[in-house]
Amino acid sequence: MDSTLRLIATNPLDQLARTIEALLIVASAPLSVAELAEAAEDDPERVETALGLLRERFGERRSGIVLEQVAGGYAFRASREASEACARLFERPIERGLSHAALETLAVVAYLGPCSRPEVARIRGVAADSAVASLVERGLISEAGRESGPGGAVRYRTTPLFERVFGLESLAALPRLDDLGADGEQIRERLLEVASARAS
Amino acid sequence: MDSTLRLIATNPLDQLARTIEALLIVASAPLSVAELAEAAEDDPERVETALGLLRERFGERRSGIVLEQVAGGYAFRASREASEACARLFERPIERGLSHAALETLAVVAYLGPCSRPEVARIRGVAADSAVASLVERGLISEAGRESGPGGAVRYRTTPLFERVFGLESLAALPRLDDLGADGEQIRERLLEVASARAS
Amino acid sequence: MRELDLDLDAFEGPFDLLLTLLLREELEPIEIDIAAIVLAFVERLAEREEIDLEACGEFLVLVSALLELKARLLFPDEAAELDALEPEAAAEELARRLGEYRRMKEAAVWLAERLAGERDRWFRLGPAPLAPQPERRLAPQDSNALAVALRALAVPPPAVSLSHMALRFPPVSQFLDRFRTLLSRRRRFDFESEVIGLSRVEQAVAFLALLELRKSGEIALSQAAPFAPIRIARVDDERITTWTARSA
Repeated sequence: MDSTLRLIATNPLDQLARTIEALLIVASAPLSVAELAEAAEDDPERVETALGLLRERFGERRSGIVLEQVAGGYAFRASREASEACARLFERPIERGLSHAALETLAVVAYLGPCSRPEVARIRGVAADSAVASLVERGLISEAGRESGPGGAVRYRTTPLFERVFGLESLAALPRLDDLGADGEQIRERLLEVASARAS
Repeated sequence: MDSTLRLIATNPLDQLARTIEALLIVASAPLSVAELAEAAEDDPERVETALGLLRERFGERRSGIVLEQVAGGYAFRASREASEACARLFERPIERGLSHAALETLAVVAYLGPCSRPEVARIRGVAADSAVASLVERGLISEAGRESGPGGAVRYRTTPLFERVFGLESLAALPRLDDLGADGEQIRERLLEVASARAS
Repeated sequence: MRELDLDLDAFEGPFDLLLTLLLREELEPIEIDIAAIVLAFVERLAEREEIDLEACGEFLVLVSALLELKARLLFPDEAAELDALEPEAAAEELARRLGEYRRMKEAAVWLAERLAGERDRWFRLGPAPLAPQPERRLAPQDSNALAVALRALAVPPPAVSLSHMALRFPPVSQFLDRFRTLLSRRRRFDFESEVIGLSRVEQAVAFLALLELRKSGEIALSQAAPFAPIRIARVDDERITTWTARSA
């Protein structure tokens, strides 16, 4: 009895790591360091250290269970090595049949959200109703209030599930918009040429 | 590198065990030996043996993740040692309010009486599926028959819990909306009119 | 050309049925992917050995009218603003919007690639099999919030700017009637002189009415040369038709 107590006392981080394992196995969404610290009633710093231990234990090729940092927190997932076995048993209902229109809508909501259906339609040039509905149904976007003013349209933002499905640590992990569509400058120049021809 | 490869080759059961870990971490219900064997494309006997290994690795006091055999097969659970931390994780703080979507949906159901999801969606101008599901989960609304006609949609009404939470003696004690109509029917007509104007 | 078969997200069938539905406002221009129509037309052209200039011309008029209509409906208020802008400023604004859309398209491509790369990452959706069952508790709520929420739903949406209403397609029937009345008084007339002063959209609809009349065999159309005035003549007046044809 005495020796067990001493063992725990000398390496209490191990017990914290076990508690974190337990929390992560029952959680249905990634847990942040703050959530883990609160549930475990321990310091966030110690939780970080324990997570470091777990990351080694539950690493790719070492274990079938892998600890990943995603959607603003930590979660377990299957190792990539086992993906074929998983594909034989499970489905991917969220990604199945995700249309091009839905992906464009998702991009608009992820970058400019919260934003409304009319705003999405303005940017994409076509109505976004069915794309928005399918994204809500898949749980990738959700309602986030209405636009201000009477009769304001419902606004949407991406969900933590979106970050998880796309394997993003957070929305900040999306590529910067400035890096996309680099040839925008060319379009601008061509339009300005046309404009000055029209003005003269 | 060489030694790792040899290790896997000499102990293929370890790889099967990792695959089973991966399958169990993805599953949202217990998995039977037959299901595990099929997904892993391996013998049920070998799966049983690998499960034996895993039961030792994921045992009480040894790990925060415990492998449990239940009626439907095998599943992971949290260790008893961590049960208090898990309880703290799941014990949700008392929620201060409802989401905008939930409040709107609840108001429609409360004022207009039994109401189906399609009707709520028509009035709000957005799909009501997740809002209705969350209100049912909270016990604020419950099913109340179906709309007449074949294939009629399920209708919902508010519950006694709803009245308690909102401090109402009965539904008749809801704040009056004389400016919108004398009764539920008139209010319903008015709302549907506005909704169709919004949709056009 | 008008029997061009389309297979769009919002519509499947011949092009002229699509136009009819649009003109009757039974279909919203915003639902229609115009690029897909152009693609279908170009494919159809490529299949044919020779180029039908008349069909191309007709197509250009109709598709540009459709584009304008759709653009106006997409930017009801901004359309007026853009008109008021100096050409350089308007181009600047247009470039900004095009750039924004382009970046979103790139972002969508990035997301699609990311998704493909994550196909071997599996995780559980929903609660764990043996997780504790939590109970959700809600603090006491104010019932006035319900009244406020319902009242907000009864507020009509802000009035849509009517500035673009002038650009709505007038019904084809309006021009059908007008041309028939005209032909009951005169044997022939010039299209241009009849539509002078009308907006481009109205001109396009008038042209559609013309095609409608020719299809039903009520009129004959002729044009001396590309871009020359379009002559319209009563079909029952054979002499005039042959005269026009000879002189062409």
